[in-house]
Amino acid sequence: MSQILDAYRGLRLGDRWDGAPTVVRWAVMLLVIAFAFYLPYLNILPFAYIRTDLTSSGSDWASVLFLVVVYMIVAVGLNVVIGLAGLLDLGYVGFYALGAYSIALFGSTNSPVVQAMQSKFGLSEEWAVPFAVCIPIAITMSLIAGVFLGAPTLRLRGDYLAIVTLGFGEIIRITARNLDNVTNGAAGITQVPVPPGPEIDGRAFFNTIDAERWYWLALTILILIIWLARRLEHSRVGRAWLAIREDEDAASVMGVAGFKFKLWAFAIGATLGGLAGLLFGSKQQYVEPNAFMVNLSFLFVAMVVIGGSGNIFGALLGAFLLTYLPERFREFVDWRPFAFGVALVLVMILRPQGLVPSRRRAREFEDRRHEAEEAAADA
Amino acid sequence: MDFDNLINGLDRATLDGITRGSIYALVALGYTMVYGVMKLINFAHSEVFMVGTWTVLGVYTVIGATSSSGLGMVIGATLLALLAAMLASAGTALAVERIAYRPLRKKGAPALIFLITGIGCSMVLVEVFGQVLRFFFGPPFGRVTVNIPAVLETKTVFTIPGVDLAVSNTRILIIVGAIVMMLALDAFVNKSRLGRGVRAVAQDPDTASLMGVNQERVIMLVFVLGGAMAGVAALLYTVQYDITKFDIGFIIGLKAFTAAVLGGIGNLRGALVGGLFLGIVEVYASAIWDSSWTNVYAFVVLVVVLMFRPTGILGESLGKARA
Amino acid sequence: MPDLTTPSSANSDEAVGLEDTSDHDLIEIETSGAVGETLLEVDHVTLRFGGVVALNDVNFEIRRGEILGLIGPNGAGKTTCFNAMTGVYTPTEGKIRFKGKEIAGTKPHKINHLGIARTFQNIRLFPEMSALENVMVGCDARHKSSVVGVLFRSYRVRPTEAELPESGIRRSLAKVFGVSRHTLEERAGRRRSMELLRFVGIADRAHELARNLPYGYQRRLEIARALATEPELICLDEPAAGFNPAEKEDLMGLIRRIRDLGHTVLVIEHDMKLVLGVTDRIVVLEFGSKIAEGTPEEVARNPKVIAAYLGEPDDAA
Amino acid sequence: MIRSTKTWQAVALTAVATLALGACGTTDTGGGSGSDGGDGGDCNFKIAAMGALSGPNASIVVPSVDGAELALDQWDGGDCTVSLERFDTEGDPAKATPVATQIAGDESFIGVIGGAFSGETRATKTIYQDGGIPMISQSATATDLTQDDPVEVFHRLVPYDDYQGAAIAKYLTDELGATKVFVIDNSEAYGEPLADRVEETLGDAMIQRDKTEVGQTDFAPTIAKMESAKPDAIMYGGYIAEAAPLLKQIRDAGIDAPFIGGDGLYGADFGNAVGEAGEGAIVMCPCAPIDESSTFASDFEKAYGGAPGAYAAEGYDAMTVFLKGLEDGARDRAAMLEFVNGYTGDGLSKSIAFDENGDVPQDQVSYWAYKNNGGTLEPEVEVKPAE
Repeated sequence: MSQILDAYRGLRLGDRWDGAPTVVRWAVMLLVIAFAFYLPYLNILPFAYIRTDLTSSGSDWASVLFLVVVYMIVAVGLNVVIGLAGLLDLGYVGFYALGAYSIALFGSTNSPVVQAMQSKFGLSEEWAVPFAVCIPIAITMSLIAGVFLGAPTLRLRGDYLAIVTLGFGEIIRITARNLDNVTNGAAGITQVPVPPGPEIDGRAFFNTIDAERWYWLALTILILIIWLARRLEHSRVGRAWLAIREDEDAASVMGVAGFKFKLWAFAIGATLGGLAGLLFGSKQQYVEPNAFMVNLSFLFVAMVVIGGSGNIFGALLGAFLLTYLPERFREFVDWRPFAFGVALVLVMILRPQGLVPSRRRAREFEDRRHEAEEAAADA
Repeated sequence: MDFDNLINGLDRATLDGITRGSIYALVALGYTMVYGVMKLINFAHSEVFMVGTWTVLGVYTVIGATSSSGLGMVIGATLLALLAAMLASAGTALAVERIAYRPLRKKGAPALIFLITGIGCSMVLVEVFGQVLRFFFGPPFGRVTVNIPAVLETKTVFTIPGVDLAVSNTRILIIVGAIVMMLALDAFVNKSRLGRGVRAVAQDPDTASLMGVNQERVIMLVFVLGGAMAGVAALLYTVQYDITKFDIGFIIGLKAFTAAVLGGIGNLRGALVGGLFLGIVEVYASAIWDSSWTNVYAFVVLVVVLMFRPTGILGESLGKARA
Repeated sequence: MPDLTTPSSANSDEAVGLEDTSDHDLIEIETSGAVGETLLEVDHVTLRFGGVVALNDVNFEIRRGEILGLIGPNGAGKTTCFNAMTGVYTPTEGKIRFKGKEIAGTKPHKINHLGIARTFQNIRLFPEMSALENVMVGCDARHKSSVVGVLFRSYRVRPTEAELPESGIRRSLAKVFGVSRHTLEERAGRRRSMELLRFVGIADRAHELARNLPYGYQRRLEIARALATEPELICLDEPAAGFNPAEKEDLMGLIRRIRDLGHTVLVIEHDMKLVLGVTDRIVVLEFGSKIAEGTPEEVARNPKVIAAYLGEPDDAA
Repeated sequence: MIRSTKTWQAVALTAVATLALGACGTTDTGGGSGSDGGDGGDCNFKIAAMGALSGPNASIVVPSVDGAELALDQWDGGDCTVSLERFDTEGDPAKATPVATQIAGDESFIGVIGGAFSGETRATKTIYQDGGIPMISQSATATDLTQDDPVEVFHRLVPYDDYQGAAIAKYLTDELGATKVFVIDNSEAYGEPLADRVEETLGDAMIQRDKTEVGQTDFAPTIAKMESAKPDAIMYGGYIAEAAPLLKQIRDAGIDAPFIGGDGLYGADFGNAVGEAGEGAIVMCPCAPIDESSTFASDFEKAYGGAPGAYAAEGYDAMTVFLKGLEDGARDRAAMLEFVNGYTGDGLSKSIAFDENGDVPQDQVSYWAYKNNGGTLEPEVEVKPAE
């Protein structure tokens, strides 16, 4: 395994990519994107072995792909918070839940909020906030939550931030579970709306059977988000985050408004988390508090770190592996969590910098390793 | 909201809170010591506690102790279970350190990586009891709740006059046990030579190693001590609640970590104060409202405390435990 | 004393060589007042830590366009005074005013935005960023693009002729839709940063990580980064520490050229030779109190100063 | 030099891998939604069982799927080949949706047994509705599944929570003669509505209500409330994991009022978890003790090495309905759905028929109180809530 990795590292793909002409880069990018869109129909050997529905008790390939992409959105968002700004957020599931609940609370006729609006304004029982309006609502709610949580806590040191954010995730879940007359409590909200679209074969365009349409929708959003995230990374904002991570005091003296940029990182992360939650809730058409347990936050952090914190593509790979592998190996039912734990420990010990670290992080890591070795030699 | 309920039962609620908090505090010690020395949240510590509870069950089963055992057997079984739980938990903690943390330390990995291996280790330990051992040995291992024989039967020992509050033998054991262990640990860290090493590393690892303190030894020591305290907590827990389960560590660990931060992480006395404070707050709030919001109370209190005292009630630093 | 206008080492040859072709318009700053007026005023400042008096009724001013030296033996309170000026400490008594506005209690990044930049005695660069990126962080302090603007290129500006792209389609597009402020700022920031690196003489290693640069380059990089924030007042904290005599000579030239760009310079140093050679005026501190103030000649003749420095003959060479 | 070696290694490895995999040929892997089955007179079908087959709640689900498998094994089949496919959801709705989409998209599935829990059923029943595939649930009891937004494909063999709540309340008042009942729930989708319904039916006979959490082990605040309320019976809506420490703490506090729980406590591991403190505890379940004359219990024990656990008989019945449908000539989902909708017949657990919402008629359902005696649940008395 490591041999293969070393061999590929020897190719210096990153540098070659940077050196390649623009035309080549565009062509490769378009090919990759086209292949991603084609994935649900993947049927060429040997690649088709990656499908999850090959065994009789497998799960729907397109649905799995959809979930993978939703978690990729989460990973890109969390990578902004953890990888770029260096803030440890263990309550990311809270934002994910907020996004899902926003669309459910405002878009479902089953939600007490919508029912209250119906009776208050004398609307018909079929009425609910239209899907298109739910999107800004969900984004705003997560954004506000991000700022609300960040404002008092971002001044705390790293490890304190971890426990406080973890608490936030729990608070969101428990509140959703206990506020029966707002969120339907533990029973959850059904009939969460789906995006509008033309009817095909007597079914809505975004229905529960044709999961590949959901996958394409999510993939389009993901590509858009990656594009935007890279804009941020290569701007004064990205530089500010890096500077804060490296030396917050020096950055501040150089005019970097540390708190402001950290809050932005938090808010951006929150928004992406909310957006992912919205997609999840809408596809699921059902939202319930138990889908947002703390463990999910840990899973999200693991995605970012395993892939290589600070690198968008690392985060994407992490999200893919941690979502896909358990689905691919469903037949090992009860052994999956155990294998997951073992893999987490092994991968991190063998490759602490992540599978695809950002080049900057890889160097940083090399330096630290030398320092550690020197320190050990001194002692 | 039912404030009358709290006010009428304040004595009882306080005692309940102290009982709950004592266990939090003992587990919190493990978090706080490791943090003090390594600036690391040991996420696998909750499972160190869980292993302890299973060890207690194992000891009772092997020597055949039940609730109808005689006094000699009860004392013997309890002491043996205590010893075994301390050993097993300390051993688990040490194993976690060896497997998940030491290789990373050698490579100088950033703190985030330790967190992930900690979470990974925690999953592995949970699954060892939930799946692996069940696969090889069958019940009682597995994902169900398991009853642990109530070897030490709960009896009212005395009643506090005036408030008419019955105090049972198990409560006395928990509270006294927790406080004695805390005092012993505090004395060890502050008075002994090894303890001085711990404090030195906590204050300044570089200087400490220049002064000839073996940092690796100190790290092993804090894992062993923290593990042993979790073992004590495990025995006290089984005495009070009589059950174990493969994932029982998670919530206790979460609360204990919260308690450690509340009191001031890295500070031994902070763990005690934080644990008791958290236990009492939870019970009081549950008396006024109900238990379905327990975690919300805990975290809201945490945020409020951190806003006014950003480093916890007693402040950080194992090194300054004397203060 | 060598002729300071003729740099002697390899480094500054290069710097001068580049200087000829460089575009000072890019890095000159606009000042908002006349040369000679008071820029920063330390008004009877006393600073106590518990029972210790770190600064005792210190009183002086920095005038626009000058190079002021702040000297004193070790422990005289130079750095404390410096920290009070940059917002790290709030004076127990007295006021510190910058352009007539009190700055005590202002957050460090706000002070930077007011127009004060500094370097650090023990170099504090962003080690994992390239030299160029380090300077760009400084440039960013003056940039206005918001997160939203960066994401959506939403703030458009009409470009000047010079800012228009050369090629056909892009040029027409830019004429119709304007150019996003972010793009312009990024482009300008990059050019300015390169120019500043050239100005301090380290442009040849612009793309190397800051941590891998040699010591002298790191010191210069810090200065470039501070200059990038377009400060009206730049404070150099022992910029010559660890330099050999030739490098000190270069530094003196650099400091003068910084002033020529329109900056006011405050130098903290205990190397008397450097301070006497480059400054217009000098303030001398000892044990937290000001013991002298005046031109280099006056200060050099001041018996109190000579007495204070007798303990350190090496520095007073 | 080193670099070029590495390049070579990478190229070689890639090439070898491609060749090795490519050599496997380019035949269709069968990936994608299978389109076999359903054609002509072929009778080659699959039936899916979906539920928590792993995880902490598996003990409530696995026996019912075993029961279904037993029914299939005992079926002679004629010219039909039917297999049962087990789909694990861990009881998590998020994990259940890809499973449901897979089942609904694969036409060779003609029926679904499940979902076992209400949450996953809520999340997947629209998927099955879109796929037109009939479902028969052995244990999903949430009221809204059939009452608030029913779908045509969904049927269940158990009565919904409202009736169970009423039955528990009736047991409390009629059998125990309780007038001061302390009601506790676990704040979850199962326990809370059940306790709500008990509260509603009890009316003044309920003295106090308290909420707890899943995962909680210290119930001191609840016990304190109980001590001051002095109830003559205690009802708990929740699962075994929390019932065990709760019971122990109730008894430790010297409260010896009868303790009663819903079918969330009905499981083979109940006695083992609660220990001595659980002696005499009552578990109410809409599951009748299996007829002594039937060979089901012995057959089940022979096949799976244990007494039939929770909902084993319902699982058996669900499978039987589908198999009867095949015997009747149903060869596609629409026909099967029609058959199930109109089915009447005697089952192991009750005599089966479905009303227009997919529920079994009330008069067919029997509630039984089981008493924990030395670690096993023994049937005590039948309770009829509707009277």
